[in-house]
This record gives sequence, structure tokens and C-alpha cells, in this order.
Amino acid sequence: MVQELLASPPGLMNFAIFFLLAAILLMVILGFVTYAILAERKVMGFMQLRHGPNQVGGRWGLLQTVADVLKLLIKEDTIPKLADRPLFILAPVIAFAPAFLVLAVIPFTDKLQFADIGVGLLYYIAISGISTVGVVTGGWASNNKYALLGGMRAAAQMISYEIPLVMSLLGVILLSGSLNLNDIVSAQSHGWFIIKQPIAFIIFIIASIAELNRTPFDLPEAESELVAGFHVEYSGFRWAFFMLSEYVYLFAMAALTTVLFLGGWGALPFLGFIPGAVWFSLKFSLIVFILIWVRVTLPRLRADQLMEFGWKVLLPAALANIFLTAILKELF
Amino acid sequence: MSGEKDLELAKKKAAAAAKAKAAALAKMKAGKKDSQPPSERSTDPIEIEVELAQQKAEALAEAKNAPQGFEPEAGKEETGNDLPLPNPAHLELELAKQKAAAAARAKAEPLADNQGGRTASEPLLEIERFNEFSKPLPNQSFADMELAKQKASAAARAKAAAMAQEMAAAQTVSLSRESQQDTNKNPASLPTTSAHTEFDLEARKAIKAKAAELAAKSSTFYLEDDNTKALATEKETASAELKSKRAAMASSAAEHPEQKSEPIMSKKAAEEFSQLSEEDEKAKAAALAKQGGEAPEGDEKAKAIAVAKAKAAAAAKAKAAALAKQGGEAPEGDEKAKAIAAAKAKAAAAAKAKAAALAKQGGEAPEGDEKAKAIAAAKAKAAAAAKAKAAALAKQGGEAPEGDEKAKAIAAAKAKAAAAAKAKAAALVKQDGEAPEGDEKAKAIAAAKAKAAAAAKAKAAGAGKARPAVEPPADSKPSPNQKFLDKYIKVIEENLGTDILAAAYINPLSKDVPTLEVKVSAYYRTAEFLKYNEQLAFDYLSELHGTDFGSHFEVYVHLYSYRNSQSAAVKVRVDRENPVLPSLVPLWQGANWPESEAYDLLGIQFSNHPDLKRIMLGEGWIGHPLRKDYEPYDVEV
Amino acid sequence: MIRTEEMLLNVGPQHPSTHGVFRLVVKIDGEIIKEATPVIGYLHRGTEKLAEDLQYTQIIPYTDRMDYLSAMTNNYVICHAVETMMGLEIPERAEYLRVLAMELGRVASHLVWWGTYLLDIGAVSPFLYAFREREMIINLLNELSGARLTFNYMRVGGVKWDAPEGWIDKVREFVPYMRQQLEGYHRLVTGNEIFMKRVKGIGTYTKEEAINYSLSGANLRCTGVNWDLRKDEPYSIYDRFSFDTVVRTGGDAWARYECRMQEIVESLKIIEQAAAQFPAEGSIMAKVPKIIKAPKGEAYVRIESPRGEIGCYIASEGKKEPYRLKFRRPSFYNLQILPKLLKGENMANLITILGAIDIVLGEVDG
Amino acid sequence: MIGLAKGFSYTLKNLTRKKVTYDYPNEPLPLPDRFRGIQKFYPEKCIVCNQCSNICPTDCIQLTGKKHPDPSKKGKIIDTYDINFEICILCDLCTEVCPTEAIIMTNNFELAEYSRDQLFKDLVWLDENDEHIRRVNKP
Repeated sequence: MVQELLASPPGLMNFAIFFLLAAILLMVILGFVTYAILAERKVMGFMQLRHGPNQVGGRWGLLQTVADVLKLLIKEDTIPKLADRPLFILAPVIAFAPAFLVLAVIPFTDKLQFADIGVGLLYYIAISGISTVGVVTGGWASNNKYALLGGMRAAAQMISYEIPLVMSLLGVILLSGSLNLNDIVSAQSHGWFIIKQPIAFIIFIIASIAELNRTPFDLPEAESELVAGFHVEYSGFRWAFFMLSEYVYLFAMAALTTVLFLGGWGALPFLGFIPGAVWFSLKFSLIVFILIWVRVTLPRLRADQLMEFGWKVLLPAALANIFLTAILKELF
Repeated sequence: MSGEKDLELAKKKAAAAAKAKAAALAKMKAGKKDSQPPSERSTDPIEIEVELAQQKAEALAEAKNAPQGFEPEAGKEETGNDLPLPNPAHLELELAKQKAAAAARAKAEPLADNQGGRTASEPLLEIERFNEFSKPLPNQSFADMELAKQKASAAARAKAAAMAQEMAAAQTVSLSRESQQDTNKNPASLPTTSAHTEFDLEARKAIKAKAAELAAKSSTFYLEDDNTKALATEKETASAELKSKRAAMASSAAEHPEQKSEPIMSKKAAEEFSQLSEEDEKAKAAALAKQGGEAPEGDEKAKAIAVAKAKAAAAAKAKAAALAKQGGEAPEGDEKAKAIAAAKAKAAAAAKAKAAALAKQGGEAPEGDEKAKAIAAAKAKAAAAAKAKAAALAKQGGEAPEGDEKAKAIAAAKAKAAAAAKAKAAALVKQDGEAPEGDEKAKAIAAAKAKAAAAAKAKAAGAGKARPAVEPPADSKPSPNQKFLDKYIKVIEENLGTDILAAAYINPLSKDVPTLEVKVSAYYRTAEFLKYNEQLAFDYLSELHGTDFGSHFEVYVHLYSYRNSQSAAVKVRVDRENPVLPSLVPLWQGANWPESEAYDLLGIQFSNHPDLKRIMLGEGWIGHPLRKDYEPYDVEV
Repeated sequence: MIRTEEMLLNVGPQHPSTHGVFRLVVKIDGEIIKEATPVIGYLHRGTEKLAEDLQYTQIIPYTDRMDYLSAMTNNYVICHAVETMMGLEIPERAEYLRVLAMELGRVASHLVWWGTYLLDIGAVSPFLYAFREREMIINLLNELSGARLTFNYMRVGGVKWDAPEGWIDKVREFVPYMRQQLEGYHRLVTGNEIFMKRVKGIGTYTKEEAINYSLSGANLRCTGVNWDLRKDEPYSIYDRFSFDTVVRTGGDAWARYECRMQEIVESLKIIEQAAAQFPAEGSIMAKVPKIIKAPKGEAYVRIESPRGEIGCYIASEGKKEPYRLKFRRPSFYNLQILPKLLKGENMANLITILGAIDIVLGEVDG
Repeated sequence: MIGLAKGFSYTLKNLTRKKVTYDYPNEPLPLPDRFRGIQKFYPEKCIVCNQCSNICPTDCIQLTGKKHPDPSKKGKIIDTYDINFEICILCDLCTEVCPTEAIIMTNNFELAEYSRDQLFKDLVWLDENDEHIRRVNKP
């Protein structure tokens, strides 16, 4: 249905529909984000032998994050006097926008996809790189030494983990022969890439955790060292923007992993009758659970160890994987 | 009487007390605000004072409006002071305002030229503090108020005379606790809680003043030849006396109950007055004895001086008590208050006269001793300063009522100060043998003196803390560490010579740790030797800290050797005026911060210390808290 | 050559991982620390000045607030000092109650150290597990003394309360439970490669430096110095229990980590033996005058607290208040080596080294 | 990697273990009898001996007594008794020295107030604070 809309003549009506669709997607995503945060707090709590939020909104604390978001809306978002005002205001936007832009490309089910473009994967990788710019601007603009350190670390980390991320995907692209996400999903109909490309999967998961600034690699906002890293001077809704961008990114990354390695909405061999959407959300939730689990368990790497691991371990492994996939593709 | 009545009464009193407390706090805050440097206060100090006084006056007036009897008007939310107060309300209001203005003027005038900054010996500041505390209690009638003021200053002076003699700090702590209880025992009255907090304040000041007094007295006992020490101590005694006088004034002012008609009250006040001074005397004797113990080892003359001082103080105190008692029995009459006041003044004056007489005899005995004259001169100067202050106070208090009463009081103050100074000088110079010839009172003084002397001797005989006996007390079996101690002494004597160790003994109280007391000059060499000599090899510095023992500082270093697992304590005594010690950091890095802490809290300078700075307190802190004569920077409410 | 400029960064006094109001002014070039100068005194409450006017019984509540993670050892050090001066004989049951309370306090203190150390390194959940066990110990001590943190339990001459009935059995049950939990801790953290990478070879110093800087406790034993006051200068009834001093030779943060984890095991051994030998009855207080007056003279005693060697010096004039009271606070001495260790380290290591020294600011400032 | 794997297994196992946290505001905390909470004061038992205000390390007890109203009995009765809970450290020394157990400790510790003045508790309030009284007051 999106195709005809794209083909139809431009007009106010057309624009309104698009705008409405985008708004609906945003609401869905924000809905997901609130419950992703709640899920993370609940799962972390249970793993740490405590209940997690159970006061606001019933025994399961369902309205906890909604309350948090409302609080952040009402809270005064201060701008430090000596901060670089325009950049300070712009930084959260630059960080949030790409996270949201990226979702246009992901095929949730065979019917539900916003934009089916030929270079879906390339688009995703390219746009996701911009959020690093937002983080670094935020770190620089708040004129705070801790924020500056956080920003520099973020720049170093995100850029140096972009490369293994992309390299690990080459294997998948080699096997599926196209950058279009739908083709990749259909290429997995008879064997998920997680089985064919296990190394790529592991490298991708590690690199994606680094992209998301999550625990083993959460140096840019290391509470114990840099107090709160790049968003130390932010408060109120601007701070909420950074949080939203992190979780929307989590949504995007988990979705991409499902699409690339777990066969998107493809069912397990014998359970075809369950609709694609359910499959997608199940796999998606599994990935999110793994990311939370990693956050509960692991300590943080040091900055130099992080760099060393990224360049000396992940990158060679990714290259070797490409080489191996190429040989396998040739032989079979 | 049923329980509820009491409770209801208690509740009313509590409310009244809270209100009075708030008023007192406001006054206190105003008081504190004035002492801040003028630049901080935007408006003129007098205005604040007056406006505060008005507030207080209105609060009091409101309280006064409550009817006389116990049943406050129904519905009148503000429960006034239910104690029967004969005086009409508006007169009170007038008085309170007037008095406040007077006090403000007194306060403003000295403040004008004192540009802020707290210098303990600045007499004007003292007066300002004195005024604040000596303000007579608000709810008295006009006449009584004047009388109370005059009575307060006179009685305070007498008490000051008694307290002017040095007072053991510790004794005064118990004294302030008991005097706190005395106030507790006083029947509850409106201003008690505010007077009570004021009294607490004064009690704390008294402790500090007495502690300062103690330090000053003991330092004068340290008979050194150079005059600089005398001059320094003279400055200290002057400030100490000023402080003690101020504290005495305040405590006696608070202690005098506001005008009460029943005679028992006046007798009780008299008793309290004497009971307080008896305690002072006991405290003083004990302090004296301790002082005696602390004087340089074995110096006969020092012990004699301690004893003589006790005699002089005892005499003055006894005199004051006796006279106060006579004053108390004065026949009741309608102007009972005036009588009590007169009695008090008379008692104070008499006591002063007596002390002066005694001192005069002592002073006349010419002594050729150069040192004694120097100390006497110092004492005289201190007395002069005290006299000037007292005169100023008297003048302050005395503008309203004319008549010889006032003049006599001023004269008495002058005499008292002089007497105190002369008595001290005499004691320093004269052996205690010469009991003043003449009347029966003298014999009483002699008896008191003898008792004090005995106590002093006993105290000195015991192993004085600061000055340990040279050999360890001969307990039954020689302690296991004796051989270690002998080894240390032998090794040190061989290598460094014999006049290094001032003393070396086993400290039985602290698990028989061998303690070496080193002379300041040889401190660094001995420490270096203890660390690098193979036989001793004390490579671990466990503890280093300084202590203020009144007449001198002492640095205690606890060392431990891992090679022969033996510990040793090294103590060094450093002079109090310019405490300088070589730093041990070149030998043990672990000594860096403890030495900074000793510098910060005690003011001991450590030469060639990597970075000697205030480690615990802020950079701008004035004074060194762990010194016994430390005056806390902000007066604790 | 690019021109880099050094930056002065204030770590603290209000900082998530300085274990209290400790401030470190750090001159950093990029992330490399050129020079660090500690600034302390933010929590200085002048206990020693206050003690001049307080009786001995009144000082004990103040000692609770120095090393607030193991207040029992603080209570004990001042009581031990006065008892040594007075030469008091403490009844058996009181000694056993004291040893049990102190060792339980030591385990609780090490658990807090373990939890917060891992939090500094970035792992979130060990903190929660550590506090689950600590809560059980705190409840035991709460039943014994009436408070969770500021116990005010010991008095000169003995202890204030006797053990409530059933308390000793609870202590006996606690020991095996704790050992089992300890295995879980080792599985979660000790084997973790990221943790080992973060901790090994960091903040290393030699035996001579440790002795020269007057370090004590695990900071000293991790360099190979076999010195534990409970064993080498036994006080109270520690000579009756068989346990061994935990010594490592690495001298780095990892060695200190191993030392402290092993010390928990040793303390559990002592608790077990003490609970087993606990006398059925007996008085909990020696014959002591109503107002305690330490005899004239001075004394310095030192005992082993979880953070090192805590000492107490009392100079007394035979009155009911000490003339001078001074505490030898281990964290105050252990912190002196920090500037030397931090030269050339980076920001992340700063937090790891500081966590490994295990300081408590209530004790540093005194 | 084995260490990481062990760590993961430990946290996963904890996911299903019984939780250990109290549901504090809803259910009261289980406290032992000896717990030192806010004092309770019996005005009729007090003989105004001032022991408590002397022993208090932070001097937060202010009390004033008055002569016994009916002349037959001697001694004093308590008049005002306030404890300043801004500086009271609940160290239990006052209950230890009180000869007539006029002041004892209860187990409740909730003392949050909206203004500092309300922390000055007077005789009446201390008398009415009588739930969860400690059964055993003296060792």
C-alpha cells in the first residue's frame, strides 16, 4: 500500500497520510521504548534477587516508565551558562533522529515495512553512524570536563566498532547476494544465517553492544569514572532524548539482528502456522533479553582494552570470516 | 494537685519557654550579627538593636497582659506568663525599649572602632560581649533593674576575683554541669529557659576562660630565665583574666534570680554564690597541685610557688564566702532586694580589700630575685589591663544611679584587680613560710594553705604524667621488655653519646612498651639511628601525633621493627611558644600526613616537610583547635 | 607535533566512587594522569577535640561513627585502651561476645568493600548479592546490640547486652550459608576475564614501599609481609582460635582482592570456633566503678580492623575524661601512597586503585 | 571465556530464586526487641535527678523540675522535659543511667518532620509515644 502512495501525485492529502503513518510508527516505537525500559529494570531486578518497580501502576509497575517520562517532561531542562547553546540544544536531536530514521527500512513482517529500498542495509549502517556525531557534540557543548572526556571516548569507541560491525555483515551479504533486507530475509527461508554465519553473529552482537554504549562497553557514560559521561549536564527532556535514542537504537539493533541472523518473520521449519509478527517479536525479545543479561553480568572494559579488543580481535576475526565465507561459497 | 493541672501548667510553660527561647535566639542572632565585620551588615547596628529590642519588648508586653492568677483567660490563645508579676505592663515596655537602646549604644560605640576580626585580647570587643550578657533580665521593675545591674556587676567582680586564680579546666567542666543543674533546680520562671541557654553559653565560656587561665598560670610557673617567655605569658594571662572576668559576670548575672519577693530566694542566691566559689577554690587547689606536679622535675621552688598561690586564692575565696553569708542574714524588709544587692556589693568589696591587704604584706617583702621582679612586673601589667577593663565596665553599668554606691564598686573593682596581680606576684616571690601576722582570719588562711600544700606535695610525688620518674616504678618483677630497653639505651649511648635521652623507661600502662624520651636537639639523629641501625631496624612508623600538655607540646612516635618484631615509643618535648621539630618524612614516608595533621591541629612546625599544610581544617581557619587555650571561632549556641 | 594542554579535573568531593567525601585534584593530559593531590577534611568532626570533655562511656558512640562499616572494632579499640591502662580482667563470656561481634563486623565490612569495588569496575549486580549477605549479618548484630550500624555495644570492662537466646545458633547456621554464597561470588567475578584484565598489574608497590608508607591490613599483606595483629600481637582471646594470616606477594590490586576474599574465609573460621567454644553462662561485665577513671599516665594500643591497624592513644590525668585521645586511623595512613600510585595511570585505573585500597572517609577524616 | 560463561550461568540461576527484599512501606520492617528507636518518657516516674542530661554525649536533653506541689511529699516532680531530636543520636545511654526507668526506648524510628522546629519533642509528645515499647530495657 506504501508503493501506490509513493506513486500517487504529490498533494496535501498524500502528505497528511505519510505524516500520520510516521506519527503512528513513532507512537508505536515510544510505546515499545517505555516497556523496553520497564522490562530491562524488571529483568535486572529479578536477576539481582529484587522485584524491580512494583509501586506505580499495579504490582508489575506498568506505568513506571510513563511516570518517568512525564516527570522528565515537567522537569526543568537547564542549559549551563557557559555551554555552547545552539550545539547544546542540537545534540540530542542529532543523536535521536538517526535512531528513528533507521526504522523506516526494517521489514517487521512481509506486509509491514515502511520503505523497501534496494540498499536497505547500507542505508541502515550509514544513518546509524550519524548518532555518534550527536553524542560527541553533546559532550563538547556542555562545557564540562567529564562530558568532554565522555564525548571523546564515545567518538573513539563508536567509530572503531563501526568497522567490525560492517565487516561481519559482509559474510551475510555474500550469502544472500543483495543489500535489500527483504531479500536477506527470504534468503534465510531454508537456513538461518545464525547457523551459516556463527562467527559473524557473535562479532555482530559484540559490535552492536559497543554501538549502543551498553555495559561491557559503556565507557562514554561510565557512572563510576565519568559521573555520567556525555549527558552529565543534560536534564529534563533533553536528557530524556538521549535515553530515548539509546533505547530506540536498542530496538533498531535488535530488529536488525533478527532480520539478518534469525530469519526475520520466517517461522521455524514445522511451526509455519504461527503468524510472522509473533515470530518476529519472539526473536526480537530474545535478542533484547540477551542484551539485558549481558548488562547485568559483565563489568566494564577499560578504554585502551576496548580499542585493543576492537581492532586486534574483532576486525581480524571479521575479515577471516569474510574470507572463509567466500571460500565456502565457492566450494558449494 | 492533680496530674492534669501540672501537665497543663507544663504545657503553658513549655509554650512560654519556646516563645522566650525564640526571643532570646533573636537577641542572640542580633548579638552575633553585630560582632560580624560592619561591611556585612547593611543597616546601622543601633537600628537593628533597637528594632530587636522592640520585638522583644512587645513579646514581653503581650506575655505581661495575661492576668495575674493561674487561670489564663479562656480563649486567649497566647498563654502569657502565669507567674504573679506585680508591675504594670506598659512600664515594662518602656523600660525594655530604653534599656535596649542603651545597650545598643554601648555596643555600637566600641564596635565602631573595632573593625571586625576576632582578636582575643582586643579589650573593646570584650566589653561588647560583656554588655550583651550583662543585660539585666527583662521583666524587672525599673528600680530593681538598676539594682540588678549594679548587683550583677559587683557580684561578678567578686566572683571574678575568686575565679581569677587559675582553675583546673576539668574541675570547671563538672562545675558547669553542677551549676547547670543548679539552674535546673531554680523554680521555672519565664526567662529561665533563655537565661538557661545564656547560662549554658556562659558555662562554656567559663570553661574556656578557665582552661586559658590554666595554660597561662602553668606557663608562668615554668621559671625560665629569658624575659621573652615572661612577656608572652603576661599577654596570655591578661587575655585569660579578661575572659574569665567576662564569663564570671555573665554566670553570676544569669545565676541571680530576677527580682523575687521571698527572702529565701536571696539566701539561696547567697548560698549558691558561696557554694560556687567553694567549688572554685577546690578546683583551684587541685589545679594548683597538678601544676605543681608539672613544674620542671624536682624543682623545690616551683612546688613552693604552687602552694603559695593556692594559699592566696583560698584566702580570697574564704573571705568572700564568709561575708556573703553575713550579707544574707541582713534583716528582711520591704526593700529586701536592695539589701541583698548592698550585701553582695559589700561582700565583694570586702573580699577585695582583704585580698589586697594580704597581697600588700606579701608584696612588701623585698626579694632581690631578678626573675621574681620580672614576673611581678608582668603580673602588675596584666592586673592594670584587667583594672582598666573593670573600670570601663563599672562606668558602663553605672550611668543611671548616682551616689557613692557606684564609686565604691569601681574602686572595689580596681582594688580587686590590683590585689589579684599583687597576690600572684607575692606568691611567686615569697616562700610560703611567712604567714601574715595579725588577725584570726589569717590563721584560717594558713590552715587552708597547709591543706593545699599537702595535696600539692602528694600530687608531685606520684609519677607526674608529663614528667615521668626517671627509673620505672619498682614493681615486683622487672618487665619482660626490660632487656630490650637496656639494649636500646646501650646501643644509643654507644653510638650517639650519653646526653641524648632525657628519659627511658618501660610504660607499664601500655603493655610494657619501652619508651625513649629524646631531647629536641637530638630528635632527628636518634630517629635516623633507630631506623638504619641493624640491631634496632625500626622500619615501620605506626603512629605519630602531638599533644598539648599545658606547659609544652609533646610529639609521640610509635615505631615497630619487622626484623626483630619489637615496638618502641619515642617521645620528644617541644617548647610551646615556637614549636619547631625536624620532620621525619625523609626517614618514613608514612609520617607525611600525621605531621600535617599535627601542624594543623596543634601548630607544631615541621622543618623540611615536603608540603606542610592544613590537612584537616580549611585554609582560612584561625587558631589550632587541639591547643588547650583554643577559643572556638564561632561561639557555640 | 600537536600541542596538547593539561587539564585540572576535580574527582570528588561529591563523586560516585570515592567512597565518601574524598577529593582528588587530578592533572590529566587526555586520559593520562600526570599528578594527583588528595584533599581531605570534608568529614572532619573533631572527635579528638570533643573527647576532651566527654567521659569514656560517652566517647564510645562517637567511635561508631569513625569507621562506620565495622563499628565494633572501633568500640573495641577504645575499650581495650582503657582496660589496658586499668589492667582490667574481662570475663570469658564478654570476650567471646566481643570476638564474635568483631569478626561478624569484619565479614560485613569486606562484603561492602567487595560490592562497591565491583560497582566501581562497572559490574552492577555483585553489589546486590553482597548486600543480601550483609543484611543477614546486620540483623544478627541488630539483635545483639540494638542498632544496625552505630552499635555502641561495648563498654569499658565488657559488653552492654548479653546474647539473646537462640542468637548463637543463628550465628552457627550463618557460617555454612555464607561459605556457599562465597562460591557463587567466585563463580560470578573471580574467574571473569574482563575483571581480571581490569585488576591485574594495577597499582603495584613493593614490600619496602608498603612498610615505608606505613600501610597496614590487606594493603600490607598483599606485598608478602606476614603481619596480622590478631596473630602477631594477640589481644583479647584471639590466641585460642586457629586461623592463618592471608599473605599474597603480587602487591597489585588483584593481590589485595585475593587477600580480602580469603580474609572473609578466615573470619568465618574464627566465628565458627568462637560459636562452638561459646561459654554457656558467665557475667558479661567486669567489676568496674560507676564512673570510669583511667589511671594517670598514657597508653597506646593497636588492633586489627578490616581496613588495617587501628590504634588508640589515651593520655589521662586520672579524671573521668581523657586529657588527650588520639585514634590511629588506618585509612588515613593507607591513603598516603595514592598520589605515588596514580602517576601515569589513566582515569579508569584511578578508580580501581582507590577501590582496592578500601578507604572509609569517616575514618580518614576522624 | 569460561569465566564469563560461569558468570552468565550464575545470574541466570538467580533469575528464578526467591527475592530477598522487604516491602517496607506497606508492611512494617521486622525489628528485634532491642532495637533503639525514639524514647518514651514517663513523667510520673521521673525524679529529676538529671542523670540523663549529664550522660547525653550530645547534650540534647533539657529538663526542668519543680518542688512537689503538696508539702507532705518531698523531692521534685518533672516540669518540662524536651529532647532535641536534631542532634539526638539514639545511643541509649540515657535509658542506661536512668534509675527509675522513666525514659525507655521504643522500636519506632520514623521521625521525618516537615520543619526542624518539630524535632524539639516535649514532655507530652514523649509521653504519648507508646507503641512498640521495648520489653527489655536494662542489660
